[in-house]
Amino acid sequence: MGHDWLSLWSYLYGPLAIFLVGLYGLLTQKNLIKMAISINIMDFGVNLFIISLGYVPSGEAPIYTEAVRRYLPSFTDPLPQALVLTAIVISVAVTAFVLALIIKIHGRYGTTDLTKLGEMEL
Amino acid sequence: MIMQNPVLLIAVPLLLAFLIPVLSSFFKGAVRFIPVLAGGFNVIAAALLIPQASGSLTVTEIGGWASAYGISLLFSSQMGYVILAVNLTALLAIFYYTLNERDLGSPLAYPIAFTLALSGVNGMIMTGDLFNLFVFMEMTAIAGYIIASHKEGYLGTFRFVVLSSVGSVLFLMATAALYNATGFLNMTLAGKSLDTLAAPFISIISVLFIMALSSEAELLPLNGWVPRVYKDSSGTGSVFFASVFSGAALFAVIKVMLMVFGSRYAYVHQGLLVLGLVTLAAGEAAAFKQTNIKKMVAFSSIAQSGLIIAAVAAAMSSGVLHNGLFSAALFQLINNILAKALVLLGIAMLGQATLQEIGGAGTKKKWLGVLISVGVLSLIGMPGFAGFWSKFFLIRELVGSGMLVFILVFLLAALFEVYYYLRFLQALFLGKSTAPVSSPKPSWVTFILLFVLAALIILIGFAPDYMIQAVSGFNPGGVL
Amino acid sequence: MKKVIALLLFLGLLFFIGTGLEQGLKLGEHNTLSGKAGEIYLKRTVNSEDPATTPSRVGFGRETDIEENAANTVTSIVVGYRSFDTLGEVTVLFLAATGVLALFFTPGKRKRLALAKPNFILSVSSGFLLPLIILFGAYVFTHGHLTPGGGFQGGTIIAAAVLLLYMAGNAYKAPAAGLKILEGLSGAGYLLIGLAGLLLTGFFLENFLPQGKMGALFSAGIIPVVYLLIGLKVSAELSGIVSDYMGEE
Amino acid sequence: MINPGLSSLFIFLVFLASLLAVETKKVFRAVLFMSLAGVLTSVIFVLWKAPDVAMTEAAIGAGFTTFLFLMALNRIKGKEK
Repeated sequence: MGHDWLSLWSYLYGPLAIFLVGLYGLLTQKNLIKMAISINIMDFGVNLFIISLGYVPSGEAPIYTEAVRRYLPSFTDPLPQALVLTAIVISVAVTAFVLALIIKIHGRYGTTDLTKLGEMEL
Repeated sequence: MIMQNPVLLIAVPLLLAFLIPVLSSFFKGAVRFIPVLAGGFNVIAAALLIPQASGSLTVTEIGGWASAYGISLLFSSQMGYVILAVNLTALLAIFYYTLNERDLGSPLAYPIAFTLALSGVNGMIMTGDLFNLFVFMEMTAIAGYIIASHKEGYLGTFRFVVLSSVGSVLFLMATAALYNATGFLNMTLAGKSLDTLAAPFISIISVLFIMALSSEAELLPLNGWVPRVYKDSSGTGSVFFASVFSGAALFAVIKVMLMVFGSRYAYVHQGLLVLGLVTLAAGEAAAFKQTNIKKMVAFSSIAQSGLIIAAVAAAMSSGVLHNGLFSAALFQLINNILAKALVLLGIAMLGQATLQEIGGAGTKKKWLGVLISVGVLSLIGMPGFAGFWSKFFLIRELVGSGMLVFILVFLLAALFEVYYYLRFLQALFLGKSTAPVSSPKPSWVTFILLFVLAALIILIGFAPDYMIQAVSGFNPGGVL
Repeated sequence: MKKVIALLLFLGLLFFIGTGLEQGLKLGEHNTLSGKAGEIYLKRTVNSEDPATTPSRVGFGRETDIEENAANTVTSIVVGYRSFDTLGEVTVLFLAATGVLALFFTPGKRKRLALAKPNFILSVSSGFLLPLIILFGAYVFTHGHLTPGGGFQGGTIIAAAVLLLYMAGNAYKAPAAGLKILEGLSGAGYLLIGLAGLLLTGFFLENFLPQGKMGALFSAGIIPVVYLLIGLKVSAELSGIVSDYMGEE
Repeated sequence: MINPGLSSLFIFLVFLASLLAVETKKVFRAVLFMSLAGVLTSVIFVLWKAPDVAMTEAAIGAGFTTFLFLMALNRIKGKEK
């Protein structure tokens, strides 16, 4: 399949790169809050990836209105959008929990640095 | 008629969980019994569903939408037994919590987490839709986070959250890519449309799926959270991780591999086989060195997950589903669920953490020592107990299909396992304690819980043919 | 040196996953809806004999008896075709709110975190901003089946109103116990609707109310009702999380 | 027809913002960069004709998440004083 590099970047490699930035952050960062940030960035990348997989160039948003009264083959795919909607809500749920956890860790050990937490040998 | 719908196994615990905050403002004490109610309902409902089911999968549509595009639940008699085992151990663990672990922080958190964990694991086992599996995976995971963090095991929980989040993101990626390439989220239909796709694509998708599920199934790449969380969680919590969550997640892995990849892509299953064997070897080797009992059981649990997955992968890697090997793996899964629950509940009742501290506790609490020994002997495969038969069937089928490397790793791992579990039994009965014994005296009702599990293990040990008959003849085709 | 290795690993993984996926994916101009579940949902022909070839009967403002009559197709998927996922999603949020509550749990009454100095403009303007925000949130979740938006977005907007109250003055404290009860009741309501479907038609979460005309406020059967419940639930949950984060330990 | 250059530019900006969020030393700045990445992501969702998702991402993914992070930072800073 022939693709120019610009659309390959925006539909596949760009979202993947954002996901990998998050993964890289998760592996290299020592601060717990920055690890939570990295998880969120991974989510951004994957959400972009999923929406790009449902995107049809020159497509319409999948909502019937006064202007678009009947089914057109040029709608964008609504299913990935529904999936991402669910994924975003789940990711905010996890974020709320993990940040509360970090606050508790800080309250107990007085630090959010992973190396220091490791040195304490808990 | 309505009782025959498997969706009730998910819906009733959900309803009860939502009612917990409402109830708690009227009757504070009643809240603790809601999980018992949910678990009891599930066990009865699962037991009623099994006689109706056969080896072929039946489809229950949700919302009345045709199962090709809507969400559907799958059910077969084999799944029924796994569900029964999982829900039964969950119910016994919840009973244990109700009796012995009353005052752990917020009064709402544990009941809600247990009740929703029940819906989550049943959903994970039964759902036939990939994205729905993701949702139930997350539900189980977050229930797991609450259970893991409850006794202030914050760091272990943090590790668990991070690894599970990576897993869930990978799962989403794989699901979306599979949908884009095939047009379906239904596992069977997506699997049927795979044939036209290039091999690199299929391998990447399969790697993503396996990695994604590996966090909760306690398989290798993402299982770093396991020992820490086991060590820090309460007795009930550790049973939930070892038996309930890992049992359901292992079945979910099996289901995805079977329904999506079938037995057509030998390279996918061979990869899974290697992963399973490596997990088995690494888990046993790590368990060998542990002196903390719960950590030892945690690594042993990892190793068992590896063994089960390796056996399933071996059953699928030859091009057709090897029925004997597959049912032996399911048998092993059920045995592992029951025996791990018994051992962990027993350890929780002993109340000591390390092999030194435990010394001789089995001679002081004779009944408890005997009950724990039943679980341990079943785990190491002592003849006469349930665990012996599943391992025996496994070895017989492996020899029959000539998988030498597998047999070698399996036997070596079994040797390790026998060694460290016997060391544990030795400490339990013959050792001398260095720490003063100060564990609470459990009520006789608690003994009944352990006794039920031990009786099941011994019963299965007497009638292994019944059990292997019950889980054999799985027919993944015939859906749609 | 460490950075170089990380960079190489990064590029290697990007190349590895990217080229592997590229061989199977249909991207950009090559992406079509034909044959995909998304197309069937858009055509609303899931329960037809042959979903892929049956022509669509959708007509905005006209047709009444097609299978899922929400004008916003994403909504008809989220609370119609794949409502079971959404039930799970709502449960996940409920669990997370419970988890946050459990982590910040302290026996007895909790005080709230005092802010340094409440903004004067904020505390004055919150009086008339508040009803507007709540009205807007309610609009978003009651019109979720017609326009972009729905229970999750509307619920978040209402939670933003609670946050505004917290910011506006140090006296405000959200009624945490009441929020938890509202959460439970709206969740139970969603489930009872699902169980009602099971009793009436034999399918859990079946859309058993009349569909109405596409584009009308009262259309799409149970979808607006469910989205209303989700809106209440999400607003209660997120407000609960806000009040937990604002609570003093 | 949307110019593919526009969405690829925005994706590059999200990439840049996430890289900065991961690499920057100060946690507070990292939160702001993450929030920026979230807002830009929701712009891309608008470009890709997914208004529902864009709204959710803006309200929940960028808005509410940022609030959670700032509150967490606030509480941790408050303890350290």
